[in-house]
Amino acid sequence: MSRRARLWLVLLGGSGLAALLVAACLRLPAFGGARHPYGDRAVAAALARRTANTIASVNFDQRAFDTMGEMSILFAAVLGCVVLLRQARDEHRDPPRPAEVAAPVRRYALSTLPVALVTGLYVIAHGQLSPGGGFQGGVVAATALHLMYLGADYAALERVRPVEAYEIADALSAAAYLVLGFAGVLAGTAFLANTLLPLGTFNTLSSGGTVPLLNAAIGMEVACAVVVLLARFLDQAVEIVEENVRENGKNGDNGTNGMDGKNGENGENGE
Amino acid sequence: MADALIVLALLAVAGCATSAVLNRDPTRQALVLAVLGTVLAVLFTVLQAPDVGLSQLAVGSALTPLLIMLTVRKVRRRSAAPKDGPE
Amino acid sequence: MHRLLPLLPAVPLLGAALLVAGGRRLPRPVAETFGCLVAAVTAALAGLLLLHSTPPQAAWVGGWFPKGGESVGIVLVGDGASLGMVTLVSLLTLAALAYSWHYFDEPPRGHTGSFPALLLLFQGGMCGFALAGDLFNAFVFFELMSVVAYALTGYRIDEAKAVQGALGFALVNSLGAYFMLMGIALLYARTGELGMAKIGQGLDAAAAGRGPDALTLAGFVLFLTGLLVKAAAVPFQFWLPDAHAVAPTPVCMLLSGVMVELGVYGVWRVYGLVFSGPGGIPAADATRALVTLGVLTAAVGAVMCWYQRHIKRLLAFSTIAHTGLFLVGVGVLKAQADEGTALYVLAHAGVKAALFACAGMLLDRYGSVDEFSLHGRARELRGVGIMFGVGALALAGLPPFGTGLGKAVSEEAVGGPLTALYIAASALTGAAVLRVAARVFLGLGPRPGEPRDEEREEDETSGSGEEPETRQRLDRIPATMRSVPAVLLVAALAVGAVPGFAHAVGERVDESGAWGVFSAVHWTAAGILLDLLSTALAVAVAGLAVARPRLLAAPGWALPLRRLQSGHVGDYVAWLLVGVALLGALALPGVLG
Amino acid sequence: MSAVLHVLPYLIAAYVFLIGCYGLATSRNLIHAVGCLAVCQSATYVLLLAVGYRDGATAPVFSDLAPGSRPVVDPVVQALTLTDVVVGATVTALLLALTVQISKRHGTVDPDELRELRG
Repeated sequence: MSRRARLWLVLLGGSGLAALLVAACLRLPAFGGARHPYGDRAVAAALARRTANTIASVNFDQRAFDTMGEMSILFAAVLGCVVLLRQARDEHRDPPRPAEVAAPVRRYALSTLPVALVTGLYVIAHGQLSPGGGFQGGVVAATALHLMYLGADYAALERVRPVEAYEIADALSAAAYLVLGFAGVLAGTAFLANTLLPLGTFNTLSSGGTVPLLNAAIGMEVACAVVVLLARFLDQAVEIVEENVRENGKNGDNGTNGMDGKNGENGENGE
Repeated sequence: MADALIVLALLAVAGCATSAVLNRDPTRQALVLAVLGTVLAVLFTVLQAPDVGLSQLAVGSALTPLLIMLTVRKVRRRSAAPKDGPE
Repeated sequence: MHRLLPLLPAVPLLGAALLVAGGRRLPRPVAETFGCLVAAVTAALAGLLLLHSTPPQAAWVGGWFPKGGESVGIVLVGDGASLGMVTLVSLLTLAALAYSWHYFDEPPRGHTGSFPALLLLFQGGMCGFALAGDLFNAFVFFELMSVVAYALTGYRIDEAKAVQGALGFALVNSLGAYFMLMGIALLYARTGELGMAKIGQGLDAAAAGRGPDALTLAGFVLFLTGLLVKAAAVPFQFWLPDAHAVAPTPVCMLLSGVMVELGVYGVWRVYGLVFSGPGGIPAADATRALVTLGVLTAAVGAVMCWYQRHIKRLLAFSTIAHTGLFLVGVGVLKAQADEGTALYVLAHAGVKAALFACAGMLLDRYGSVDEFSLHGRARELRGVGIMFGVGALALAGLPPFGTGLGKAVSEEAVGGPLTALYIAASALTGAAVLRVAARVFLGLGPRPGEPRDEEREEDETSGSGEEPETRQRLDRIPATMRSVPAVLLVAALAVGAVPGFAHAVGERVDESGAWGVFSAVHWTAAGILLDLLSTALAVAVAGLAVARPRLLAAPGWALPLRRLQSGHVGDYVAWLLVGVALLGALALPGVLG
Repeated sequence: MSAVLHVLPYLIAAYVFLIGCYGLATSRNLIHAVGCLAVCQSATYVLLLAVGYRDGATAPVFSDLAPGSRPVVDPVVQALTLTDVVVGATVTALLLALTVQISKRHGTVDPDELRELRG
C-alpha cells in the first residue's frame, strides 16, 4: 500500500475511533467522583488483613492471582529475550577492549551504587507499609547494579553479574511465588490464600500475613529479571558480532566502537 | 490548587506524547520517552498514586529508554559496517 | 473440587519455572520428559475437573468468597466450556511437546529446557485465559499467552521471515491488548467492578431500562477489538498468516489449533456474561457485528487460502476461514449454534494440528514447503500423504469426522444463506489442501509453472528454500513425529463418531452459555448430505485445479486482495483502526435506537 | 474550569492513545514504532488512574494516616496500573529483541524495506 493510501486509512479509522472515544468520555462519570464500590471494599479488606499499604494488599492478597500472571509475563518475556538474543550460528563474541573512565564519573558511579542498591532493597522491604514494593524496588536495585558499567567497564560488570546465576534465581523466585500459592491449597484453604501466617501487628514489617513473602519473591524476581534483560541487550550491543560485519568493517571499526560505546552509555545513564 | 496541578500535568503528558510520536529519530525519541515517563510519574503522584509513580519513574524513565538506546546502538553498529545482508 | 481450579494455570507455570531453574544442568531427554509430564498432569487434572463441572462451579482465588454478593477477589469460572477449552489446550500442548521430541536443532547453548518451558508458559497462559471470570484477569492471561507466542514465533532467529512475522504479530496483538485494556477501564468507570458477571449487572443497573449508551458501546467495541485481533477476524487478520507461516511447526499446531479459537471463545464468554443483559449491547446489534465480520473473515480466508503455494501459509489462511465460521456460529446467539461451534472447534483443532504436523515433516525432509517445487517429490512418504489427504477431507467436512458434525449442526442452526457460506468456505479450504496433497504426494497433473505476467514475483511468498527445523534434513521421519498427527486425526474422528460424545459436549456448552438448552446434537440426514456435498465440491475443485491448472489460475480480481497482505506493519495497524471504526458502526444502531 | 476538568483527563487519555496509534501506523523505523506503542500504553495508565481519582482524597496508604480519617482514592485501579506498567516494559523488551534480530537478518529496520511475507 502506498504511504498516502495508508494515511487515508489511518485518518478514516482514527476519526471513527476518535468519535467513539470522545462520545464515551462525555458519558463517563465526572472526574474525581465519589463512587468506587470495589475500591472501598478493597480498602476495608486491606485494613482487616492489617496491611497498611492498600495497593500491596490488592496486589499480593486480594488480586494476588493477577500478580501471578504478571510475574509469569515478566518471566516469559525474559526467557523469550534470552532465546531471541542468543548467539546465532553465524555470530561470535568479540570482547570489547577495556576503556578508560574519567575519574569523577568513576567516583560518582561507585559511590552511588551502594546507595541505589540499598534504596532498592529498602523499597522492596517496606512494600506492604509505604509506597513501593517488589516491582519498584526490584527495578531500582537491578538498574543500580549497572552503574558498574558506567563506573568501571563491561568486564567488571560481567564479574559481579554472573548472568547464569541471575537466570536461575529469577526462575527460583518465580517458583517460590507459585509454591506459596500451592501451600494454600495444601493447607486446605484456597490457592494463594493469605491464611497461613499470623497477620501480625498493623504497620510493622511483619504485618499482612503472606503479603511480605510474596512481595519479597516478586522483588527478587523483578530484580533478577531486569538484570538478565539488560545483560542480554548489553551483550548484543557490546559483545556479539556477526561474522560478515566484522570482516567487512574490520579496518578502524574497533577504535570507534569502544569510543562511541562509552559516550553513548554515559549519555543514557546520565538522564 | 490540586486541580490546576492536575491540568498542568495532563497537558504536559499530552505534549510529551505528541513530541515522542513526532520525533522520528529513535535516539531522540528515547530521550523524549524518558521525559514522558517522568511527567507521567509526576501526574500519578498528583493523582495520589505514589506507588504507580515510583514504578513509572523506574520503568518508564530509566529502563525503557535504556533498552531503546541499547537497541539503537546495536542497529547502528550493524549499519555502520558495509551492508551485504539480504537486500 | 473447585478449589483446584487455579492450579490449572499454576501447574504448567511452576513446571516452566523449575525447568528453567534446573534446565541448564539437565540432559535434553529429561527436560523434554519433564515438560510432557507437566502438560499431561495438567490435562489429567482438567479432565477430572471437567467430569465434575455439572453444575458449573466458581472458584474464588485466595478464598475471598463473596459476602453479601460482593467480593474483592478474582473469580474463576469452572464450567463445561472453560474446562473443555483447558483440556483441549493441555492435550494439544502435550501433542506439540511430543512432536518436538528430539526435533529441534540444538537448543540455545546452556538452555536445554527453554523450548519446553516456553510451551508450558504458553499452556499456562491459555488455561488462565479460558478460566478467567474477571475482566482484568482475562487481560493478564491474554497478555501472557501473547508474550509467549511472540517469543515462540520468532524462535528461529536465523530466519529472516520468522523474525519479521513475529514482530508484526507482536506489534498488532499488543496494540489489540491495549484496546482491550482501554475497554476494561471504561467498563470499570461505569460499574466500579471487574468481575464479568458483576459488570453485566452493573451495566443493567446503570442503564435502568433506557438501554445502552455510547460508553457501553465503546466498552464493547474496545474490549472485543482485542479478542478479535487474537481471533484474526477481518480486518484484523493480517498478522496471522505471517506469524503462522514462520513459527516452528509445534508452535503452529498450538497457534492455529487453540490460540486463535480462544479469541472466539473470549467473545462468546464476554458477550454472554457482560453484554447480553438489557443494559448491554442488544442481541440484534451483536449479531449484526459478529456475523458480518465472520462472513467477511470466512470469505477472505477461503479465497486467500486457495491462492497460496507456501503450504504452511495456506494452512494459516484456512484457519482464518474456519475462525470466520466459528465467529458466525457464536454471533447468531443460539444454543444450537454454540454446540455446533464447540464441536467444530474441537475437531478442527485436531485436524489443523495434524495438517501442520505433516507440513512440518515435509519441511524437515525436503527443506521446502513450496507446493510448486515439491511437485511429486514426496511420493515416498506414503503414510504422511495419506494423513494429509484425510486431513484435507476432514477439513472439508467429511462425515463422520467431528468437523463434519460441527459443521452440520452449525449449518442447521444458522440456516438460510449462511449455510452456503459454511459449505463454500469448508469446500474451498479443503480443496486447497487436497490440491497440495495431490501434487506433492502423488505428483498428479502438470508441474505448475511460474506465475503469469501480471503477478509479480514479489507479490508472493513461495516457501521454497526454507531451513529445516532439525539439525540436518531428515532421512526418515521419527516415529514420534509420525504418530502425533495420526493420533490427532483419530481424535478428530472420535469427536464425531463416538456415540454420546457430541451429546455430552452439547449439554456442557448449553449449561455454560446464556441461550438456554438445545439438546439434540446428532447426525441428521440433511447434515450428512450437506457434508457430503462440501466434500464432493472440494474433491471436484481440487481435481479440476490439478488437471487443468490454467482454468483455476489466479484471476486478476484476486490480486488487489492479495496485495493487501503486504507484510507491512503500518498497513496492519491502519486496518486495525478501520476495523475498530467498522465494529463501532455495525453495533451503533442499538445505541441510537 | 471544573466542568472542563470533569472530562479533560479522559480526553487527554483518548488523545494520547490516538496519537500513539497514528505514530505506529506511519512509522518509518521499527524502533520508533515500539516507542509509539509505549505511548499508546501510557494512555491506558492515564485513563485507569483518572477513573479511580476522587476529589480531595489522599493515597490509600495507611502507614501515617488513621484509617477512616480522610477519603482515599481507588486502590484497585492503582494495582491494575502497576501490573500494566510492568507488562508494558516486558512487552517493549521483547519487541526490541525482535527488532535487533530483524536488523541483523534484513539489514534494515525500515518497515517499507522489509520485502517478505507478501500475498
